[in-house]
Amino acid sequence: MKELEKTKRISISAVLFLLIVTIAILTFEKPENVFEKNTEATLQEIVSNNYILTLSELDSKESSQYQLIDIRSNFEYTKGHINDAINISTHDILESGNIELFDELVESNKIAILYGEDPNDANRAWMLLYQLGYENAKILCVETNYIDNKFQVSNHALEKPAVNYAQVMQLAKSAPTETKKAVTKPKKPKKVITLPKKKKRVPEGGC
Amino acid sequence: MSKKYKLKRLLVRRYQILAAILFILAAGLVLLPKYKKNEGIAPDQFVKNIISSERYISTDLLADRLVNQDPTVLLIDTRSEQEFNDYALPNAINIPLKDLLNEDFDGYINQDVYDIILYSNENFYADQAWIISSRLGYTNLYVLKGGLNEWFDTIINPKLPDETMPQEAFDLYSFRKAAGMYFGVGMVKSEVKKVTKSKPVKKVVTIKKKKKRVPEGGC
Amino acid sequence: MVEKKQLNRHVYWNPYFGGFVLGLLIILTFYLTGRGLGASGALKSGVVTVVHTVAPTHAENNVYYSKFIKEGESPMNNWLVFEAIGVLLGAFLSGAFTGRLKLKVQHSPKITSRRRLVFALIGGVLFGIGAQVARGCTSGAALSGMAVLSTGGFITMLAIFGTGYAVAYFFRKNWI
Amino acid sequence: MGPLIPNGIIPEDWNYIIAILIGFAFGYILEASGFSSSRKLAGVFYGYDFAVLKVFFTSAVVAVIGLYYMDYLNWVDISQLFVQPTYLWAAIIGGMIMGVGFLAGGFCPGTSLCAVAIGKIDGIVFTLGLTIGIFIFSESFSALEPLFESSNLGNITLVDSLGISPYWIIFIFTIIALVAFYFSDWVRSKVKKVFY
Repeated sequence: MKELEKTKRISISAVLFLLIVTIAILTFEKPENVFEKNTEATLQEIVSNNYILTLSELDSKESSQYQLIDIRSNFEYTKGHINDAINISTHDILESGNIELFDELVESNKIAILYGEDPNDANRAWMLLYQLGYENAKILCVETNYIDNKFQVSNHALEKPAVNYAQVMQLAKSAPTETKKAVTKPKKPKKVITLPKKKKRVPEGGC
Repeated sequence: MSKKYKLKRLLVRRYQILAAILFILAAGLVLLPKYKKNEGIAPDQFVKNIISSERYISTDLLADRLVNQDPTVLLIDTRSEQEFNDYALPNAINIPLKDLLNEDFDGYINQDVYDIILYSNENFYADQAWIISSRLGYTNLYVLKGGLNEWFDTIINPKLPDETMPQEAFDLYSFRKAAGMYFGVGMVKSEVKKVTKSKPVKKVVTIKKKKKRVPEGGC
Repeated sequence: MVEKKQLNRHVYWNPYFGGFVLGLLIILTFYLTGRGLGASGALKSGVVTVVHTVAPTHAENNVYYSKFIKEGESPMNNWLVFEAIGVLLGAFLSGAFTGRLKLKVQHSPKITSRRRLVFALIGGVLFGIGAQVARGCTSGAALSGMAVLSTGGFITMLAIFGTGYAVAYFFRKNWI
Repeated sequence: MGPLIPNGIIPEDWNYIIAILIGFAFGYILEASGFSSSRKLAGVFYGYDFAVLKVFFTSAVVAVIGLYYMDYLNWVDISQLFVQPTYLWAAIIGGMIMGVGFLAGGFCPGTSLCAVAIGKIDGIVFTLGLTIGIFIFSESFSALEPLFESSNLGNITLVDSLGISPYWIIFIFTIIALVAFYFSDWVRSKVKKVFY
């Protein structure tokens, strides 16, 4: 009889194990949207800069090749938008209807051209789409604003320094303004930054 | 009798049954439909993060923190090395966007001690760096709203407000003016060169990281 | 003879059951801490502590000791040391429940206690050196390593058991 | 999502308490499975008791299957788990030394601790030997360093070395284990019984 008890113990535990795994598998839902690209690949794409379109480049394309997408809010969109553009705000990209639309664009070989208030605005939507695996998305490098309540699109010089910083600083230094009182603060102590290890520490040695 | 007989039969077979269970579980792993794993956070959370404007810090706020020598601020310049050498904010560290995921810099962006403030000429590159880091779940990262352009517009060359403007505008102006002086406007003495600054700092981190892993190897 | 056989069979857990529970424990360990089990690491911490206390400069000059000496922190302040304390407690309790607590030397009837102890010491020394060279013992490198499919774990396991079978013949008198 | 402590879900302060609890369970299981008896351990090499092989393989198979299921279900991230770095020659030579040590001493470090706990004098002597061995190794480290540091392959797994899907490796591994169980029972039925 002792033998029997033991059999029970091991069999029951094994069956329980099987049961837990089965239930877990059955209740498991696959995540709906999954990033296709890892951060490394995304970073490389970002640096390559070939996801940016200017207005003139847009003009040289035929309208059957692309679909303009306004990623601003619906409110802004109704106030004014580029002709032929459809509205999908960044917030709603993940909704299934919109994802399907992007899938269709991939199938029909069209470029999804995103624009927003400025390239920075469109960049968020673009980064989301690119990481989801939509390589056909591009950013239209424009600013949109209203002049006399009229919708205006203008080219935007991306990441261009507005002034020559070093020069301006040089000039600013040599042309003392007003009083020079508390400004005698020449050498700041070199800030030595020692970073303690991040909290997500690597699990260490086994044995 | 039959009950006992059944049990006995089960007893004889018990190891076969257990073996079968193990086999099924292992086969299950092979047969389960595979799906691609997310690296970092899930897309829905990602969208929430990128839409939120909490990550932006205004130039005024940054200037205030720098003037008060807030020890928790760490500036990171995401522009190229050349641009960084030309001009950079005081005490900034240069991590060009393309090297963001470089292991040497991991200690900087993946930490929870400093408030890391990313900047570039505008906030386009800085924002991209932020978005990538946010996908990896890194925290305490901020973006300088408007970048250096905004910095020069507001802190270095603040505009004199119109007389019709409220008092606050004038207060802001005088703060900016003072801050501008702090950052070098009207200073005759040459400022400390920043170029050499980043180098020794970098080393501190890499050495630390290496030291941390090795000793645990042995048994 | 028959009685003894009965004893053999019922004293311990069914090995499959023991293995199953141990497997679950390894899963739990990895799930909680991201690392595997270990044993000899605790003894290493002990050795480092003793050497560091007796001869601090010597310990700091030695490349190997100095790896484990951290400023202001005792080498005993280590995950594995705490785990080893737990092992001692757990084994003691299990032994107490089943009445196996007894101060004795276990050996084959063919050899003397003395011989058994001498061999145990030799085996211990060899195992100590081997565990350091391979960066892990049977539990740390082989068992935990196999759970995460570590190549090193499999190699270590194969090396231990392969050599074990190869030399088993020479030690047969000790065991059979 | 696990592992819980490295991801900061359970605070670091709990680490040592968890260590003691896990160690407790580890010791209990080892002792209850009979690993505090050196003759039982050595039995695997002479075919009269395969408890070591059975426990060892069962636990490894259960652990690896369980971990990969948890990974599949997104409960734990396999890539975050610590993988022992592979130093090819150090592992082989160290393993060989350990193999001889195992046969001579009849314990491995984990089981010797169990033996100490229940008062086996041979276990105590073995543990003493272990510390001496570690001491000898550390003192002669400069001579052994080339071996210790050579042929570092990094923290690799079989997936990297063999280049096939981990699921297939697990499947094959499970089958090997099942065959080994069957084989061990067969061997045991052929070998002269030893009682201890």
